Amino acid sequence: MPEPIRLLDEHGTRHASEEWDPWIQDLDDAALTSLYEDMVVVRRIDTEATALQRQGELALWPPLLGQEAAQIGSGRALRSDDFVFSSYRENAVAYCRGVEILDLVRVWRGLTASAWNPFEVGMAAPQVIIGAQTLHATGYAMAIQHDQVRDGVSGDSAVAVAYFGDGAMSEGDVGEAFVFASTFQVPVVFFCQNNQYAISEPVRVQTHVPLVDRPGGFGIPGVQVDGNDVLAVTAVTRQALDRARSGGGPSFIEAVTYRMGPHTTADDPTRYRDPAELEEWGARDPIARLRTYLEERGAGPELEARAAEAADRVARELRAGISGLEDPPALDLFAHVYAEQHPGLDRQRDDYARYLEGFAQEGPAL
Amino acid sequence: MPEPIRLLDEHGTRHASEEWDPWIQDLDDAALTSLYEDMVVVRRIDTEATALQRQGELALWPPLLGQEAAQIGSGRALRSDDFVFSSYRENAVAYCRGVEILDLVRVWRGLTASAWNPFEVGMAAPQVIIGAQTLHATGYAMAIQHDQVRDGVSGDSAVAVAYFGDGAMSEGDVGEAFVFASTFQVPVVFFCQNNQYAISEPVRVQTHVPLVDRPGGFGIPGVQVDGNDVLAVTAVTRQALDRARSGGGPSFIEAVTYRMGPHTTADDPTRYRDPAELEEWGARDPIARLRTYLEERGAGPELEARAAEAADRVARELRAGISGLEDPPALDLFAHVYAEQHPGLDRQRDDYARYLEGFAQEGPAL
Amino acid sequence: MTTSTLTLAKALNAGLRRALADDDHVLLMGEDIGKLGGVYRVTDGLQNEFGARRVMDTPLAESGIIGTAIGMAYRGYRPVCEIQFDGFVYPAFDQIVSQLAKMHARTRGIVRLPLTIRIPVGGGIGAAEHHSESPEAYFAHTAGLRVVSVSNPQDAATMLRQSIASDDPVIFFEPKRRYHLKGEVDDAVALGDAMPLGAARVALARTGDGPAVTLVTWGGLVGVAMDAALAAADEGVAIEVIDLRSLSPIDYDTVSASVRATGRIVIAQEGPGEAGLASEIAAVVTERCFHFLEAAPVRVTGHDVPYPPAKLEKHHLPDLDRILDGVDRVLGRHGAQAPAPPAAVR
Amino acid sequence: MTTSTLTLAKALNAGLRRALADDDHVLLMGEDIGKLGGVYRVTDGLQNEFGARRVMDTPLAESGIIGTAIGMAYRGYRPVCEIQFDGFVYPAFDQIVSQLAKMHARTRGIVRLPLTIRIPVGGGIGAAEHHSESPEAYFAHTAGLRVVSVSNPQDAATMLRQSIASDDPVIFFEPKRRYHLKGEVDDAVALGDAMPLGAARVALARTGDGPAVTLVTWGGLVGVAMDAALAAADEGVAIEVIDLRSLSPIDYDTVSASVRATGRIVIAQEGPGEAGLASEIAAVVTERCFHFLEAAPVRVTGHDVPYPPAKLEKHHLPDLDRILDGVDRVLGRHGAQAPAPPAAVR
Ligand SMILES: Cc1ncc(C[n+]2csc(CCOP(=O)(O)OP(=O)(O)O)c2C)c(N)n1
Ligand SMILES: Cc1ncc(C[n+]2csc(CCOP(=O)(O)OP(=O)(O)O)c2C)c(N)n1
Ligand SMILES: [Mg+2]
Ligand SMILES: [Mg+2]
Repeated sequence: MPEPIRLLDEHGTRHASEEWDPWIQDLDDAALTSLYEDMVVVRRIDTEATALQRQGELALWPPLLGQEAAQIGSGRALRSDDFVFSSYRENAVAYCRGVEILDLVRVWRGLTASAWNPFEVGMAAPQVIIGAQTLHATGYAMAIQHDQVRDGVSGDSAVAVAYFGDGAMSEGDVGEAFVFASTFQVPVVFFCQNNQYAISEPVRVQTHVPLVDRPGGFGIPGVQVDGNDVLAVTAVTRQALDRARSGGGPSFIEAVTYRMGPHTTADDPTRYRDPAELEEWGARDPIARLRTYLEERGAGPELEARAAEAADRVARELRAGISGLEDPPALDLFAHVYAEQHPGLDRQRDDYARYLEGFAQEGPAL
Repeated sequence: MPEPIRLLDEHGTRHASEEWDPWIQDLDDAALTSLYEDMVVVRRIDTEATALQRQGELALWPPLLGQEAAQIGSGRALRSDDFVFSSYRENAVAYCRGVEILDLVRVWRGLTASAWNPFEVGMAAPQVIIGAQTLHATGYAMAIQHDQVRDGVSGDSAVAVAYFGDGAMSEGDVGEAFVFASTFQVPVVFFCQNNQYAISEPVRVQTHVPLVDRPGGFGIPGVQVDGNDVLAVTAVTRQALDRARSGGGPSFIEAVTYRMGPHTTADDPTRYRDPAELEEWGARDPIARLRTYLEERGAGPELEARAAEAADRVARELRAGISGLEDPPALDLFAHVYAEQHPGLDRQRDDYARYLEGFAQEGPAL
Repeated sequence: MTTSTLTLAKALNAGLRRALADDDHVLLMGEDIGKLGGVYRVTDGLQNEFGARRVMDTPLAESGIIGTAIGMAYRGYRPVCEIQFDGFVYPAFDQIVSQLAKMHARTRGIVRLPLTIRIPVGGGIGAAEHHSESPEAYFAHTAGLRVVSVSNPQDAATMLRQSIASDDPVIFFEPKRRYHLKGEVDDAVALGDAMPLGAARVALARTGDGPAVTLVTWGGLVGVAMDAALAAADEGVAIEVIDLRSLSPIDYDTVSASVRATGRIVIAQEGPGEAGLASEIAAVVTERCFHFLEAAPVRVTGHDVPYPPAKLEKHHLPDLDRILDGVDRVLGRHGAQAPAPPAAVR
Repeated sequence: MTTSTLTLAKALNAGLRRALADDDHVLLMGEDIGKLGGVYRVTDGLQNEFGARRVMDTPLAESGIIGTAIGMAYRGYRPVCEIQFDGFVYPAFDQIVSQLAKMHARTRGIVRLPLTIRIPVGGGIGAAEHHSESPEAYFAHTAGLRVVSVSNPQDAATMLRQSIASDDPVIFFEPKRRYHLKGEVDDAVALGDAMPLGAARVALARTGDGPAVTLVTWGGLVGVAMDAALAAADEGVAIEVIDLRSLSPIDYDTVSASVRATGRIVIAQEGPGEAGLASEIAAVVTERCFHFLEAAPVRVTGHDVPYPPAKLEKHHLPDLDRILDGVDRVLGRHGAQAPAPPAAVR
């Protein structure tokens, strides 16, 4: 089995690659520092959100701890006109898309099923049904292709990007997404974060062979990348995006990483996970290796300080904002079910409004 | 793109193969003649059933014309304790399993949704929902594996065989079947007849690359075989069965063939198919090439005569039986919905029986 | 003039052609809808006219069709998806129920998914298994969808255009047994002037002053209901036939107005009775018209069995006699099927 | 003695353990049911006890779980499948509706598919999207399935064993909000002696001779209904609470007997009202008890909206007050919510 593509190993050592280095040659110290800061910030968001869950401010939180490089490397490679369809775990990608910090937690406070305007940030509402979003991404890419044909342009197109996990690879929808993407040769990138687990199930329950083998059978090129190496992730994502933009069709990326935390704050991974495994992967931390590398490149203590400051700022924003979040009014229940008028539901809304009023005036029934 | 495995080419020329010949070395003249007769007979069943449909005796018929080698070659490779899960088109496989001729047409006369006892012939009811049966076959293979473990035996197991078409390759269920089969390494053979069409859609609508590439990505070995070559089909099927029996897990076979007739008798293929293509494939007829080969091996006119006689016998049986087929009684509607007593449905049955009685006594209502 | 005599299938074709011509965001997706023109020829000629990009043969995967159509709608398209037969919609159930129906609410109204899903529906055509299903109730029970069922060529053309124009997802049922029904069709009706998509139509007004019954049905059974009404009229029973047209929402104003006048209602549907639309209608009508009802609403439905083989379907589907039997029952007439004695519970 | 105090979740666990021990054709399949013991720990410890072959973690694919379980049943196994949450059953809808439900009829009784599909169901737990669905009606509308919903630990253990023992496929709903409810459980009840799987239970008999109401519900709302009955009793209203237990078939003998005595019925369900089970029950009860009814059956249901975010669920789910409001309405009491004036049809 070949090793995943890796440009920065777990010790922070940079390995040159004729094939991949050209894709990241613009990444100078400033750019690397910025990626570093992003990773530190999203890790802090994770820590804070986990704490807020414990304090009862959030009902649930799905940490991405350990997957920062996979998400920041790919998320930062995107263009603003690209469109992301993700699962619930891609909070770092959402951060890259410009989603407000507070909007990252609204869903998990139970305020809404989607906190941001997908069209403003180029990212759909987080998807809970495993794998379903891969079809949406493929359809969006079909639409990009249609637009280009209609407008008589070609090349440099926007790209649809689907994020999903190792577990999702087993769902029929993901197979069908590969079929449609391949048949129509549309600009979509399938970004699979293999974090080794689907809740408690190790990836071997989903497959007998590496996940990266899967897309080839559909005629979709795939690469396996060290998902904890932000440089390699950047490189392979850029290549896939470039292929898509230039009419080269779909690509698949398996980012090999590890979910260092629980599945969600409701999960207890000690029931199914060996502490030794956790330790092993802890040594491959995506942030630590980039720090080592940057320090080798001459970064001083201000690297840490600046990142910490950015993280603090975001944490403060989150904490300051959370208590101000208001519950939605009762009649919101009915507000957005249909785009057009609906007499049946209008009646239910009116009935319920009357009920609430009566209740307020007269107290409980009977 | 490599050529499909072929031992007998369209001119009836036998090509030796170190890899595949050992799998069919037992096929002597008698065995070959028997395969020939089978193909002639099932083609005749097809012709007769198509005629019966035109005469109004059948509501519909899905011809397998052109696919005789794929179905007879694989069907005859099976053991009686194997179990087949097929689509609607595998009438020749059903014939191999020992299904009565009249039972092949009952479904298409609208008498029943399944005409034979699956456990008597080792073949499930024909499946209309495209691809659904691949999961049943995989589950059946999981059960075979469970049985073996429970009974503490290994090797020489029964095998579950799924038959499906090129179109089915796009359905999510088929992808999930590959996943389960691969994860659990169970004794199942996926036999895909690529007859070039899913109703009107050429196979390029389903895939960008050869279908045989698909299973590899799931960790399932696949071969592409000339589906019009009964020798090659026999060889690859036997190999796959052998792998399954000996604990080697699932296999995939793409039998490249052609649906010479319409999708069903209700279809008009002239709307979507080039006559030149039909002609091209007509020249690759599975029966003609085996006849040429047998004649080269010294078969005389009795080959044709005996086959024709067998075909006539079957045709007579079909024609004689069809008019005797009786419509099911009205209350059959309720008879088999549940295995156990069901007061709600019993009541409906009684109500309807009373209604029919009243109707018989008093004439129509009002 | 755009009026001509068309079959229901051709009327749908005309409606699709007009929708494709009027809005280049409209596109058609489905299995065999291109060169073949669909197994019922509803899309006949459209790929030739509008090209393979706007009339797309898709891979054989229903979840894929609906899921990718959702993605296309995200980018402004208005996909019209064909599901080849009623029984093949279930592989797409998750995308319809968990995605299509919920997306507008999920995104607080930001993402609109103006898909139309065309589904040939129902039995009575002697078809094979899975080709005669009546899944209306599954979708009516799913909040966020609109569900309609057409019964005649003019409605076919107009309601299809209205469905495509609607910013909500619409499940659009086409009764197979009526595809060949002919009628006058104006395929260019101004949508604003047409009867609203959600409105029921009184297909036959009550005449005479004998005992009166409201008969509610839709789609494939409208013709049977009309025949039943004519037969009943001969016997002095005045039946008002309501063609529901919209199954979600249901136009209860029209239904209730009729029931308040007649005091009796029979509801006929092809699908199994248990938790079906007839039960929904019976429940709501009872709520809204309780004091007007002379008798309990009577439901004449398919039995609670999987759709039977063709040779048995005549015993499964409500036909003229079973509907008339229902009318007898709601009128409390002698000879009508008596309510069964309580069955023992197992 | 096999009786002990268990939560509903532990009672299910005990029922599964007993079923696994009694019949080696029983096996468990699902996502995360092995080492983790399921997200609700219903299968806790079972993999350890019976091995990974009989308690199988499956790939993450619901259609695959049901489809392969069907194949295993073909060879004599009795799979018990766990669907992790109600909202994740839809990818398996096709296998359930087109295969599982129809196979016995398709094969004229030759192929039996004794699957049990366990589904944690309903809301009231502050969960994320797709984790609070009430899909009972979809399955009740599907002929060929049995559908049950348990409300207490003893029923959980016994009905689960009965479902597994049944030769028919059973959709087995477990109300999440009651997983932690405790009760005395005998996990070795002789199944023949137990109340039949299809029977409803009068959970609270009517007492006193004030105005009387039958209150029908199941699963997660049984507790709320009992509270409502107690509150009503204080006001002199005698409520008879029926825990339906079986949703398909429904034990209408028990329901009708109660309604004939009370003359009034309120039906409470979590799921959306349109084409839901409450409508089915209202329709059948009206048919069977029309002349006993003092008022139209009242349905107290979830609204016809996608299940809302957690902070709104208290406005969506029937609670004690909404049920009492329904009781007020069926009693025609002043102050009860008046029927709305007819809304304009769009
Ligand atoms: C269709 C469906 N089935 C089951 C679930 C329950 N579930 C939520 S997350 C999850 C595991 C997903 O694993 P993976 O795809 O690897 O993503 P990860 O959580 O590791 O990011 C499961 C089974 C679901 N959300 N949707
Ligand atoms: C789920 C489902 N979708 C659509 C159909 C309608 N349909 C029947 S046969 C067929 C084409 C099948 O093609 P293929 O798998 O290649 O098998 P073939 O008919 O060529 O043997 C289609 C689309 C169906 N039966 N089931
Ligand atoms: Mg994972
Ligand atoms: Mg084919």
